[in-house]
Amino acid sequence: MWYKILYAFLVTVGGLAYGLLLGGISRKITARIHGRRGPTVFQNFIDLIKLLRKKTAISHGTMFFLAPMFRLLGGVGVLLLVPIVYGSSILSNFSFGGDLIVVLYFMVFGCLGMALGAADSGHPHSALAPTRGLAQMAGYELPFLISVIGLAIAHKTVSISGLVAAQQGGIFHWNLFQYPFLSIAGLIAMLGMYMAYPFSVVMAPQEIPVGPPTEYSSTFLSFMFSGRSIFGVGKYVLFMDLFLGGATNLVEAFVKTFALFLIIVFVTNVFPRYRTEQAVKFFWTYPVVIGLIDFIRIFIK
Amino acid sequence: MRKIVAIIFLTIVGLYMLSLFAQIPFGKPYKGVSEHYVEKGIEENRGSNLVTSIVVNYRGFDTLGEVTVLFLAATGLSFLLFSCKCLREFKRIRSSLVLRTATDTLFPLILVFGAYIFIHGHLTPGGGFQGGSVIASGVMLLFLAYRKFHVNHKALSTLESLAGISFAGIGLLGLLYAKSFLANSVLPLGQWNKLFSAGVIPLIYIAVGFKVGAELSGLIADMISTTKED
Amino acid sequence: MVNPVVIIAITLIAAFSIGIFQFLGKKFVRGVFWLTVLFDFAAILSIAYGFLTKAIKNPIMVKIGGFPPPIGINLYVDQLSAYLGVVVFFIGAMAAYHWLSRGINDPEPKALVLLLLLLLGSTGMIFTQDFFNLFVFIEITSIASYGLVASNLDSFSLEASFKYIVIGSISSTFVLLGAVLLYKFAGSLNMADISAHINSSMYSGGMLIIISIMFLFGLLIELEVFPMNGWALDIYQGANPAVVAILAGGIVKGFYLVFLRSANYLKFPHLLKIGIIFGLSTYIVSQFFAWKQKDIRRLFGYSSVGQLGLLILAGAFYLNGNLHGFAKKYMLFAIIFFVLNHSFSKSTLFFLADLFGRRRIEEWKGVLSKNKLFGFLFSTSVLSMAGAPPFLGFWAKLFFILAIPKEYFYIVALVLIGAIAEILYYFNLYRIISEKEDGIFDYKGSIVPSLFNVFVLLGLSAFGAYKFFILTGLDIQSGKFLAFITISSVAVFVLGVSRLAQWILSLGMIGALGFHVIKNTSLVPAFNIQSFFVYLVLAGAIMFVFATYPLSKKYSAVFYPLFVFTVFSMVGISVSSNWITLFIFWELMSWSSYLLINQGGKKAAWIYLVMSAIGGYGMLAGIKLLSTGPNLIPSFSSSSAFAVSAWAGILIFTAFLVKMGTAPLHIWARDAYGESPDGFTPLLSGVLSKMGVFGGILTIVYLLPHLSHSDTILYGLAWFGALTALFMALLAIFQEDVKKVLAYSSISQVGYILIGLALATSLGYSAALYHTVNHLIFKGLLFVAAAGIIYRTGTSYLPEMGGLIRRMPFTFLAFLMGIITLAGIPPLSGFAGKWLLYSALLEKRWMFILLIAMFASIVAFMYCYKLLHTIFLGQLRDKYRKTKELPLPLVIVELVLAGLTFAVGIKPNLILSFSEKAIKSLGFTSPGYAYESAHRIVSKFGYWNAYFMGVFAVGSFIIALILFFFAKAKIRKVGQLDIGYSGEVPDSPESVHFGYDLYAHMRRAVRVFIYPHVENTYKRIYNSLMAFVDYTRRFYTGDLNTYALWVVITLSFIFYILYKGVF
Amino acid sequence: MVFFAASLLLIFIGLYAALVKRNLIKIIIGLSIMDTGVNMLIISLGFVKGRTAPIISLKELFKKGTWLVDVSKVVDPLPQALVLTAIVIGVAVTAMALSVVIRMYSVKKSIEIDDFKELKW
Repeated sequence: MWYKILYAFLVTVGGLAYGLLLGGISRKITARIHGRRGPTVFQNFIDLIKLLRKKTAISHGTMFFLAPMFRLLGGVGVLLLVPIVYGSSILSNFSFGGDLIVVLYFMVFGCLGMALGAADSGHPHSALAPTRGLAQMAGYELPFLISVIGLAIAHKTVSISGLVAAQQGGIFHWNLFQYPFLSIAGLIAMLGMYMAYPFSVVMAPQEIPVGPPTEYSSTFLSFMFSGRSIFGVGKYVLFMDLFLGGATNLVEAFVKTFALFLIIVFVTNVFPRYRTEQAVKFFWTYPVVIGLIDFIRIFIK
Repeated sequence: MRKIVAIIFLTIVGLYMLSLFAQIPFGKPYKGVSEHYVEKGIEENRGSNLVTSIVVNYRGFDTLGEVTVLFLAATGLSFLLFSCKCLREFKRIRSSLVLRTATDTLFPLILVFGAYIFIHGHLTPGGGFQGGSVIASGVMLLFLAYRKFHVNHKALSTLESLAGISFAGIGLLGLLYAKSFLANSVLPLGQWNKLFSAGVIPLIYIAVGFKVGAELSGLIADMISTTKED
Repeated sequence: MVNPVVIIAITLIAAFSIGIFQFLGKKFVRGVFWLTVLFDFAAILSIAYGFLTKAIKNPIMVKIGGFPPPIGINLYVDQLSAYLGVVVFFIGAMAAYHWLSRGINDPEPKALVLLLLLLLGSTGMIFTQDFFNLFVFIEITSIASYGLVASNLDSFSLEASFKYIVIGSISSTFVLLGAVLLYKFAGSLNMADISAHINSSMYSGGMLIIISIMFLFGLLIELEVFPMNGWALDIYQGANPAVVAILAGGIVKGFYLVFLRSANYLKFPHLLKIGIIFGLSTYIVSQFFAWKQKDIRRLFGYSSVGQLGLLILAGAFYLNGNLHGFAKKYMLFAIIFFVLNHSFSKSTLFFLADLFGRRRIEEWKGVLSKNKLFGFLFSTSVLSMAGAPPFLGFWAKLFFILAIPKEYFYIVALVLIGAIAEILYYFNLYRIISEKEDGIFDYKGSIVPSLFNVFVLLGLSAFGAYKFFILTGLDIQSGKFLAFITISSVAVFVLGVSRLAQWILSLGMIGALGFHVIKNTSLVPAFNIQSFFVYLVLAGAIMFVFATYPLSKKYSAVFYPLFVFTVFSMVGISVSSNWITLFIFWELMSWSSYLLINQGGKKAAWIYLVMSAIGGYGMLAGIKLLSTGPNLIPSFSSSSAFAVSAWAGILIFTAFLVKMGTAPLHIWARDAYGESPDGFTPLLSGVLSKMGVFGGILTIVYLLPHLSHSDTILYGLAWFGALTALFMALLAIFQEDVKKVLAYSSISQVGYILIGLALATSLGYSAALYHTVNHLIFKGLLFVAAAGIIYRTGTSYLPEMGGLIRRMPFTFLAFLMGIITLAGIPPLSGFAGKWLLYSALLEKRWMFILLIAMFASIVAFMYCYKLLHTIFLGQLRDKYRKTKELPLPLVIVELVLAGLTFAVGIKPNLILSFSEKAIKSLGFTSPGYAYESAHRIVSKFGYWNAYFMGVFAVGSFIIALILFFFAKAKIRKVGQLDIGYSGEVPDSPESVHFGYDLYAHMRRAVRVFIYPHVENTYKRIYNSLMAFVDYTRRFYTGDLNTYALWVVITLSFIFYILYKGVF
Repeated sequence: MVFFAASLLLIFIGLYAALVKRNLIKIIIGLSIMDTGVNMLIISLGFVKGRTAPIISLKELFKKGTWLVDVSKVVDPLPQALVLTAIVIGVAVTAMALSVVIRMYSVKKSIEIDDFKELKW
């Protein structure tokens, strides 16, 4: 058991590094598309270290103080509850702790913590962002749930490892090809989940200076920052397990998650931003209709 | 419109009732309890007037109720009109000499006639109600003839009460003596076709006569003038 | 025993003698009057007592004039007429006392004579056995009433009196004609003799039927049946209420008895038809016409007329409805109880209406709070009139419904609809009366008669309950429990001299019952589904009652008694063994909780009551459908012995759906939760709505398998549950009142429970039961916290709050845990319920319902965040800077509950071990999931390790915290307004607090879904019904000619339907 | 039969007045007419052709040697007794009605129904 904790720690650190790297890559690609040089891909590492080294932190209250922990905990939890490599007892991490339903609900844990902490600062914008985020969540969760439930019923399991196992045996056993419409719905939902353009109204960097983190600085911010990175990686892994057949080794896992990452980066750089209700309406129409095609197919089977 | 609807529905109801009466034979002999009343009426009551036997004895309870109804009407009337100023507006005009003279002559006769009717209620046609009404008509004549005439309400009321109490009291005596309310066994039945016969029937009718006379006079008096008495 | 004729003779002599006594002074007259009334009352009472104790076995027969019956007149006093005589004289005496205390207009002796003769007439009417004598007594009664009705001598009473005279004359003409023609037909006037002459084959001849119709029609007019009762309503409205009290409370009942007796003697074969047509139409029409009444007396009048219609219906069934055995007995008691209930409560209501003197209902506003005694009398009478348990009216209605043969189910349905209409207008009135208003309350006259009446009514109610449990042979345990409930809540009221004493008493009583339940296995034999709910109720109740003390200062003295009553009746529901006891306790719960809610929002309480009535009477109708044959009371297990229509299940389920707040029956919930007293809301949400769950389980387990279409019903229920869960969550987002948010959240959560029930698998039940307990924990917590916050801040309006975390840290901690549980986020207890439910849904492949349920829980996050943010986070307002942490009892309850969520979250067995036993008692072998290891729960689809999740979450939280300190950050606390807001520092908390309409953007996306369609539909239905009623009640034009015309039209109608000889 | 029809006609004339007339006094008159009709009807129900009044003043009406009266010679006395009661009751009702009308007149100075339609709906 104890060695699992050790591995879990390593996975967390690895996940953090990978997450920070992906963030850097994203910034670089965006800059290049804009025709800028952009920061180095290691900029996020630099930022993190810089923040960690700052000595004085400002607190607005208990919740403000606890929020970064919640955030980090949420990120780490999701990463660790999702099996990264199929069949590996080590890299399946703590996925024995719960099935997909557990993961889905645990994902909210970190967001809730962050939202509360931000709101405790008394800054109106920091409450505005969570409300937008929650509204958008209600938007993207519908197609996402359609695909999750569809897959669960189709494969008769909600265990993530079970879902991965069901996709083994060649590329065409991937859910992406077995249930393409469910997968498309799920992937569109993923765009929303990452709050990237066109669904970036939650963070809305222009109007409300980067949302909840506005009031945070130094160590607090570093925790939130790392939590967010780990969380991102965890979600990539989850989507990989759900739609891309999981991974049998670490390299495959890197490749597949990077592919998902690329999708998001490119979509982000192409589209303008939706308003909240537009985003919600979008999620409730196109991906839902697409997802329902497979959903009904499974339902009547 | 209302008239037409009324006529239509009255016709419908009327047709149904006509269809009923078409089935009832007219003028044909009767059966049932009346046979008993007719056949045994004299034997059981010794009163020549069978109607009186029924009214006072066989169905004396009805009559008690009837007296009550009249009493009720008188009470109700004086209750409703007690403080009514509405009637005082009407002035009684002075009557003619003819009327006054005739009244003077007739009033005692009317009184006597009324008394005769209720005293002989068990022998001849008529009875307490009829006699009482006749007496009341005499009182009405007085009202018509004399502008300032008015009755003594206290006396009337006392008379009325005493008469009523004696009726019910005779009934209770029956309960006491014959174990049956209003039973005709307090006094001996006596001889048929005699004044002092038929047990308590004449007594009851006398009481009824007084009561009806007093009540109807009171009614007339109430209607004509409702001035307080003091 | 006194010879009945003596009563009549003495009364007559007294009446006559008043003519003399009036000259001696009023005192003498009054003395004579009271002596006579007392004598009569004592005499009739002695006869009635003789009948009651079986000292007199046969009806008393009194010959008058010494002649045997067909020759002479005779009196015939049986049990019923003796009892009725007692009632008539009692009400008469009370009314006389009342009138004297108000002052009778001169000449008083005459009025007393009229009163005496009125009583005499009605006594004679019910005693006599001779048709013509009956006519005489009817006339005595009528003429006395003519005079008394006019006694106010104003235009109203004179008009009423004249109408009465004209219609009464027509009526008595028909009675007279009928009597004489009966003599012509049968040669006798004696009822028994005529009856001996008649057999039902004579009715084909045409003669007898027309005669009987004429006679009975005359009586029907006096019975105020529908198309020809305008005069009666005018009397109720216009006449002196003291007189009306006698008329409605006594005299009309005499006419009723006479009508039934005559019809019985005449062997009238069409009584049932007449009874159904006229009784039912009178009942329904008057219950609906009463809705639009502005005059309180006329409203009572409509109610009286309606009750009379019900009585006619009951009487017709009793005599002519082919009832046998139990049913006949039940119907007899229904009639007796209806009569008693109506006499005592309606006369009280008229007395009170007279005492206060105001006619228009608006002028009655606030009466209840201004004079407590007056309010108590009024409430008791109204409750009994509307058929609230445990008052007499309830038992009457129950007997009536049970006795009606099943093939007349439409009558049951219509009567229950009428009863709902009755509740609707009575409690609309009650709503106005119980509203708070300042001002002086004064009344003229004595309240003693009303007090006497209500006292008798209460005694009779106890008798009614006793009789009901004895006669129906239901488990006496329940009857005793009912008595226990009543006594204990009265004890709380009487012994509780202060709120503190009441609080301690309530705690003690609930605790004692809990102790009793645990120690004594007679109430709860083995741990099963029933004991599950008993423990649930008691545990919840003791916690919530504990929390109420700080809040109780502003509550009225009936708060704790009603609280105890509600709690105990829920225990009663849980231990009931058959559908009828379940219904009885269900109604007890509904009514007592209505009264509690009425302490807060009046209109909300009214809607709650009406919806409860719809549910409750729906359940009764369903139970009626279940009962067949001689076994009139279906027990839970016996309901499996036969197949019944699906409607039985659906109707019974309605009651539970209403309490669960399932859409579209949810419209009461928002305001009832939101405006009920804060101390009661936790119970309402945490426990009371769970009674619907209990009933639902019973129905689904015991009843549904035997119904046709049971699968469809279950699937439909699941859909209702899912849609409720979703739409209520959506609606909750946009509420701006803390309790209303929680209200919508509650019914949304109960929607999940309903889905669990509808699954009807063991896993589904596990989910439902787990969530039932869990919802009690967290919603109780949230409502208790909300109550405390409202207590401290004085507002329940969310945008007014904010930043309270600084003042109430413990509450915030508890509230946060409650919210996390509500949102279903691991590691707290909320997640287990979600996981179980989703697993169960997956197992059953109900994909769409699963989708909606999961999606609803996502939507729920929005209001969860909203609650936390607007109450505790953001900017603290200046006015709350000195606000303290909640009072200690509240904090204790919060923290206990918060601790529970954590404990259960890590170790769900704490609840699951109970629910497993309960599920096994329902006949399932396994709870639907398995333990793979000590903490790892496995279903067919997935797995989940609560203990690990808990340890993991807490452990990594601690690690993160350590890491954080390891980073050696130096933390500096800054001021509340010290934020980087658009480059400026704001100067007031209000200007930067984001608390109003948090989800304006979301509203734009879901506008169509949150539009109050359902509520508006209800409103539209109600309004259009109102408009319809308002238009149709113009039927009573007030025109005497029209009234008389309707009499003739009705007669021709009766002729037409009963006799085909002419047309 | 004619008696029946005539009395019925009287009853219905009286009823018609109650249904149609707008004057209170006329309605009372109608009620009185109705009463009269009923009374006539009752009396005619008791009539038997060719018999004597039920007042036994002659010895020959008795059965021989007894006090028993020969039923075949006397009309039905009961309806007459009933009518006596009915008449008095009719009078009482009329008196009551009239006094109420007097009062009504004093309140509104009118005896038209249209002025007495305050109680309605």
